[in-house]
Amino acid sequence: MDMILIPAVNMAPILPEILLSVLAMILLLINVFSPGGQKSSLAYISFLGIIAAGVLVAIGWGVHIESFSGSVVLDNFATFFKMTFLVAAGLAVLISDSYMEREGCNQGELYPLILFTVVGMMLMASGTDLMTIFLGLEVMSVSLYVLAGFNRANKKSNEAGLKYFLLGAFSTGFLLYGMALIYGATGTTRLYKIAAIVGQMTVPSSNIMLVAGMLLMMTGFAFKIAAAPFHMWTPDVYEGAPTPMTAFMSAGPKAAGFAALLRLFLVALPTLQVEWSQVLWVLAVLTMTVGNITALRQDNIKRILAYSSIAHAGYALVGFAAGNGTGTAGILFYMLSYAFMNIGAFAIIILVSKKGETNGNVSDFAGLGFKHPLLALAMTLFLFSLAGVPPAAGFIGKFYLFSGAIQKGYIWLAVIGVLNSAASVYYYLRIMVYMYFKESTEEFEWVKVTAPVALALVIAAAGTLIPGIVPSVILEYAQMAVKLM
Amino acid sequence: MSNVLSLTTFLPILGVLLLLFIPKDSKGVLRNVTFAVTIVTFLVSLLILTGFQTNAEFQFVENVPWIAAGPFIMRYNIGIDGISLWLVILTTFIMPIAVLSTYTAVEEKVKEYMVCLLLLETGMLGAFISLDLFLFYIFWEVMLIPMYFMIGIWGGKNKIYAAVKFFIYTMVGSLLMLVALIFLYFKGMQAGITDFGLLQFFDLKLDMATQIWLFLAFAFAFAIKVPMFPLHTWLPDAHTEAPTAGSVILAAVLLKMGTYGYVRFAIPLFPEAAHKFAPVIATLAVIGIIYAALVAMVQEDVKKLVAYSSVAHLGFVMLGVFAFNTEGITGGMLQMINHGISTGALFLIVGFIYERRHTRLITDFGGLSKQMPIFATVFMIVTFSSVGLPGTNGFVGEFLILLGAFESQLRWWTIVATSGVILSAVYMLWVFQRVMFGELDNPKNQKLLDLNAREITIMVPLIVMIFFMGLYPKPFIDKMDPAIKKLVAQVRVASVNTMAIPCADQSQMPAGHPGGEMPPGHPSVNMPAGHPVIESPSTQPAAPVANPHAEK
Amino acid sequence: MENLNSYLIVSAVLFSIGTIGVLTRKNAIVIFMCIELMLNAVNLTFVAFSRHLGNLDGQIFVFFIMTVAAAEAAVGLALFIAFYNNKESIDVDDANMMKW
Amino acid sequence: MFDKVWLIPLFPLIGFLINGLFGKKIKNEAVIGGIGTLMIFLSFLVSCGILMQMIGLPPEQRVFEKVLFPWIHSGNFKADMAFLVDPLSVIMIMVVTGVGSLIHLYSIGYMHGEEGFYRFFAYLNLFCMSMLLLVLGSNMLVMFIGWEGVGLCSYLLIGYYFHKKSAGDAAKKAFVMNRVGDFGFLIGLFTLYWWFGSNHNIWTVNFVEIKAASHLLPYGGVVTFATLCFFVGATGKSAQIPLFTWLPDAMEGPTPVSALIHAATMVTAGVYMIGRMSFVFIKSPETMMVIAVVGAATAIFAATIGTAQNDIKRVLAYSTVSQLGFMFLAMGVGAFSAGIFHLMTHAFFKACLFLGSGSVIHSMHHALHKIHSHDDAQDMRNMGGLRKAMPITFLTFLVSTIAISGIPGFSGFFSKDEILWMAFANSYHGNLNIVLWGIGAIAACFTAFYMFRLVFMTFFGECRINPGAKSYLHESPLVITIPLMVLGALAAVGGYLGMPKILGMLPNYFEHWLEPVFELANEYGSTYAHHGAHPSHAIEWGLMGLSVVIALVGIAIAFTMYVKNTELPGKFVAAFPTLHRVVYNKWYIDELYDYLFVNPCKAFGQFLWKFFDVIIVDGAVNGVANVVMSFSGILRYMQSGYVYNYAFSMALGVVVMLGYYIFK
Repeated sequence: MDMILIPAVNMAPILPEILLSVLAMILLLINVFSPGGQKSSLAYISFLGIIAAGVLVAIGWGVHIESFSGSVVLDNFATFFKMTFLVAAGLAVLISDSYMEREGCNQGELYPLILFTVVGMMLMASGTDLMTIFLGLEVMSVSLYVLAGFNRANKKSNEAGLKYFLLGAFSTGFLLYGMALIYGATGTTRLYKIAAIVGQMTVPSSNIMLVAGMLLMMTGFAFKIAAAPFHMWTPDVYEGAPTPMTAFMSAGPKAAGFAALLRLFLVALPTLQVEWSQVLWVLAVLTMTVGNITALRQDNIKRILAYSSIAHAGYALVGFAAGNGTGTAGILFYMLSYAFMNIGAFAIIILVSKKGETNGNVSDFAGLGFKHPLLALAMTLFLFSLAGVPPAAGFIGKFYLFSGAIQKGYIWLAVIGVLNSAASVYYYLRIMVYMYFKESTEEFEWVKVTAPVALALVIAAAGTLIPGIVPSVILEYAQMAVKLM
Repeated sequence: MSNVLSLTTFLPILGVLLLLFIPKDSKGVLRNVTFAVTIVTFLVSLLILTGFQTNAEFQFVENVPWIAAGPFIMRYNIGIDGISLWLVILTTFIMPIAVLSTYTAVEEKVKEYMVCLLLLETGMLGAFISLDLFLFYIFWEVMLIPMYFMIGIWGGKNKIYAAVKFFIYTMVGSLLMLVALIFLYFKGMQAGITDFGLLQFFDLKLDMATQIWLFLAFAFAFAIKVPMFPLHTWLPDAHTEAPTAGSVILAAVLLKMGTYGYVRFAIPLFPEAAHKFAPVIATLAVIGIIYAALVAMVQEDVKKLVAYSSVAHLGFVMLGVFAFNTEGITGGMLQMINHGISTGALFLIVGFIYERRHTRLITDFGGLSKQMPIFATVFMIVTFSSVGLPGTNGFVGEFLILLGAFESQLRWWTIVATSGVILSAVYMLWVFQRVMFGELDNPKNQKLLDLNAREITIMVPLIVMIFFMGLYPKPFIDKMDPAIKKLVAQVRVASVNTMAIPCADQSQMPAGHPGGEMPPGHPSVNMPAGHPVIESPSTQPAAPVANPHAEK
Repeated sequence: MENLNSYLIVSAVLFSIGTIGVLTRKNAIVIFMCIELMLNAVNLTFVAFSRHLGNLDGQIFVFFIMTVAAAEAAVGLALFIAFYNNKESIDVDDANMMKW
Repeated sequence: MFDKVWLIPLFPLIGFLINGLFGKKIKNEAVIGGIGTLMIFLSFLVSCGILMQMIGLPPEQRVFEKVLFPWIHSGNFKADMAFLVDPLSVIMIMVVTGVGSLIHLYSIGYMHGEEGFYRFFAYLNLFCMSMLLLVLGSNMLVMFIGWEGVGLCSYLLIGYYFHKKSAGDAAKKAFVMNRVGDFGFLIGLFTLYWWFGSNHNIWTVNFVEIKAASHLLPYGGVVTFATLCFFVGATGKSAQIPLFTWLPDAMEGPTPVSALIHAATMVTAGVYMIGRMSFVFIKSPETMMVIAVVGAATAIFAATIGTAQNDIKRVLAYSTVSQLGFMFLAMGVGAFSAGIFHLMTHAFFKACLFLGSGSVIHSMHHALHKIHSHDDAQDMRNMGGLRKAMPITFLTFLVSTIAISGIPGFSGFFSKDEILWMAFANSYHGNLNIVLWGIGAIAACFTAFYMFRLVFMTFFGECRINPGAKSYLHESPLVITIPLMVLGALAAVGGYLGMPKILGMLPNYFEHWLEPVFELANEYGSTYAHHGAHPSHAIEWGLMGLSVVIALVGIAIAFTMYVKNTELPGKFVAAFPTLHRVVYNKWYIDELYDYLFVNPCKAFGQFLWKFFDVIIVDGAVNGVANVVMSFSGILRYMQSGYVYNYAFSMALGVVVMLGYYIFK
């Protein structure tokens, strides 16, 4: 009698994912069966869950386990990114509660959705098969669509959800088509195998199906990381989505997109590096420039940060285009510090804005500097870090990204990058101009810093400043993560 | 006291921590504490001065690992030599004065102001002592932040424009420098250099094309900071809007970053390229001298006038530095210090009358000498120091610069630059006359009070330094001399390298080459054509040129 | 081999039609249907390749795609409803509050 | 004694510091004036000591260098704070401290009751110190301290009445014009330094060392360039064409200042400098000629202007310019010691003249003030017949006038005649000699004319002062008249120190004294001098007689026009209105300079600022920002808000990417 062979599956690599999924489902149940009101407890539970997952992830540092027949891997690269996602999610959870309370949309589903997103992102980071990567991507995306439109009563939120969904699904189509072509060209969906097969091709770059597949996949991920010209959704969705979710979206999924794309290109398609480097070179320039230049004329602060987030994707792409150790380590470092600084900045935006997301213009920050000096100081730190001014983490990140490009010989790319960076200073400074240099028209009496938000801010500030002064604490890990991949 | 440098640099940061515990409203305490901190910093920095050995080596070196990740190794590598020594002392010397000047000038947000001042001090000191290129860059950028806030928060009417312009302008330059810095590192890595330590890069042999690009990137960043024509327009704006202490520090120390950058980094790192571009830079410097003087002459706002005069003065510094000989660079270094003292003093003076009258328009004044004799005296001394009257500090620097530049290939530039001496007298005396002389006819000016004790206290050290450096600059020159000699030697080796090639190829220098030209009426046989007229070093035997006229 | 090519061409045409539909249609649901069309074109490609290559990976992929498409549809329709509730329209021209 | 030379500038410095720092508190005029005068007098005593010692030494030992402390040492360059004592500097310190002491003393009376009395004395002391540094400096740098220092003091003292706009303007003008000269000085210095250094590895600015190495210098060429530059410096300081216009304006300062700075000492610095570096100047025949020509031209040019001025001090100012021209003429013809000699005698009589005019003005001012008249106390048209009221002033003034006019027996005669003779007889300029002599002689005639015009208008004839004030006119106090008398006496007899050989009564002490200084220069000069027939004694006698006649003619014309036939000047003006207007307005040189330099400079400055700096340079900077910003505006509107547009952008991106790789 034939036995049905169930392959031995090592669940260890996806323990954090399992933990979070289970927790998410439990939370959903709690939410259903708990009386209305006390939603804050859900936030605390999910925060604890995230910490627990973080511990699990941390334990996995240094191990290299493949599982699910080689479609999932646990390595330092995945671990580093998973940590990044958890940081983003943790901070997002901390700043969500009071915001949702204020906006009156404190549905308990929020936290499970965040957790599912994280699960999806983690799968993207550790997936070594096109299928797992796709699944991770979709788990993340579907949850994000909901999160973007989470504030059902808010028209902007609706619109954000709608746009994100339509365009996201559209981009998925390209991604899948690309995967299909790769599959057709190589006959497999395992990244290692793809690499092996492509490596045997005499001139892989002349294989149109392969190149087209690569480009279409890149399109799909470029959408996620908001690279021009696939970035158009970003400002609208970031503006419309509930602010904590915007913060989360700008940090987590972007990192996840980079994680998947890095693994895809560096593991499966290193032989096509010349091709994808060229494309990324152009994309990087476009993305940085479009993001920064457009941001100059924005007034809505969320929109400014949305464009800024596009620009930051561009900086990361500079490192990616270089494709060397320095550049990719730079991406890892940058994504983590970006999570700290950007979510930190959004946290302050949440505090300063009023119900219904009014008060979201730059001018509404006028005089904050002397009414709430600590908040303003934190904001200043985040903004300087975003602008890439030392001694903040953002500077070190950019330093490594641009160094990668220079090491690779892309001097002009680096030059365009730094010029962009200089232009970007303008709109970051503009916010500071309002905070410090303009007289306040408001007393900011509605600004209340609850304990979770304060915690989030402290973590974010520490995460922005400390790696700026002693970058080794993170950089060393980023280096290892890239090396062992 | 091996870590006295670090102590000096980070004492102000400790001061900031101290300030955080002082309530916002006790302004007096805030001021006094800040003053005390800066004084202590100054005193500690005197330990550096006394412990400094007069030689060309870097001293008080601290070198500990800092960042090591990927291809990069950055170290906390600091130390000073005769060149940076005086700039460090200048910084610690100016700071208490700047703090003291704010006692009545700044009434709002005192705590923040003091924090900015102290942070600025750390930033500036850090930049002067860094021997690690990366560390230098960090401090270089960090300085911008407090200055930005000082202009933006406590500035005048157009403060936002000025502050943002200041920040972005400087940032553009320094970011390009960053690219060059990284590129240089990778070049160095190929040659076996292991970290960002500056000194190893001096031995790096780079090909000309690379040098040129890197030099241009560095030079651009520093030229903005200096500021050199035509990259100077941020300066008048920044100065006019900045509060007095800000202007003082900006003029006295921050601008020195640019010139210091040339001396410490751009020139010794890329000596051949520096030689190649010396005529260009000298041209810009000379244009700056004349141009800024002419523009200063017609200014209506005293502060703007002083700002433009800074451009002119720093043009002199640049000219001296690019003479590439001991006299020129010594003059340049002295002039940096002199400019710090004199122009700092000028900004203080402008601050004094601005505090009293809340205007800086020249036409609003006139005849103040009658009402404010002490002020008049002080103003006059500083004016003449700025004009470069012999006996004051300004002269020594300017003279050595011009002398050095005249000896070098920049002879014609020097002659034009020297005419700046006339123009500086024109605009400084003209403004002095319009402010201090004439009828005291504006009723608002008739009740002005003369300088009070605090203000006199502020000015006295500056005036003492004006005369001390003017009459006995020896200690200053002696301490910096070995370091400068070393620099000159570095550069000279390079110049021989660059010059050797064209000389071998073409026995004749093209006509019109500045190196080969003589003043009018001078027989051109004095020097063999093509001989680099940098100066015939004293170590060589006297130039074996027989002068046909001598025997006549 | 012609077999494969014709499948591929059909799927490419289908994909293009879907894409053009997304670009030209205004009704969100129609747009979503066009996207579904694109996904199905991909499915066709996968199956064709799978068949051609003689391994099952492609077909498994198709199952996942269909599942995900269903999930997307669920979420998408929910979002459409929320949008409709506020705007009384499902026309993407009305989703134009945020721009510039 | 020689090594105590540093005391000489130190005393005035102490006086300056005491009066400058504490003068305001001391308040007592006698104390302030006393300190000031005492300090310079102490310097005078030291100078006398040095002189005595030097007289006792053989000529070759009369050079001594005192290094006080190292000043600027950098690279090859070395300049110490060091003083040089030699016959030339001793003469200068004697003049400066001697005349200086008298003028200090005089100032106590003259400045009595002035606001800022202490300030005046402080400045005066500072001036003396600077001047002494100038003449004592053993290298060009120390000389340059003094050089600019006297410029500074001149600035301060001209601007003493700072509330008057004209005073401020004049002060600034003086300083700036001096600076133009300093520019030349510096370039000259650089050139010499560089030339010696790069060609012979001699890096020096020290006069003694340069002198020792001066044989290496070529004739002409680089030396011409350097010396012309130095000469530009001299024209600035000594108010020669073209940089002379500041000196008449400098009369805005108090009269003692005019006497000390703008007659006796500072303005002669240029002459001194040429003398000090005679061994360099002589190496350039071209420069020597330029100096001679400029000197002669200035002498005549300023003299013409002097004939038409009505302000008593302005006449004297132009006279000074003219006399300085004589000195330069002397230097230019290689008669260095004659130039220095004239410098000394001129210091005596011109100081006396200025102080005398000050005495007159003082008295006039006092008288007019009593009746609250606003008449100009310096305008000679308001004076006349003052000799009765002010006999001592008149007498000393007359003696000095005779001296300057070149009447035999008085000091000016000896020195001026020597210059004219040397202009005629020198062997450097060939046929130009006669022209130089002719111009000099005519200038001398003008000198006699306008000086006696001044005397006649002031002291003779009708008293034209406001009748009410007449009774208040009186002789000045002793403190004023004593210096007048001393200077008057010196003006009368000072010339016997340097009596021309031809007169044979006394040896030419002066020339002997300076011989070691100018020996070398004369030696260099002889290498290219034209050794033609030396003019005979008969010619010398003849020319001497001629110059006396010329002087007498000038006096006679003045007597005719201003004493005998007082309507003549009016007729003359009516006959030549244009000439008079042009001369009266100083040949419109100031206006010309305004038109050529000052206004274009200001306009250019305005242009550079308002147009070039703001619109072009800053405009470019802001333009970049604006372009980026407008680009931002365009990009912004691409974000239309429509989903299908966004999708289109994505599709387009895909198509472009695919298209590039498929069809490349």
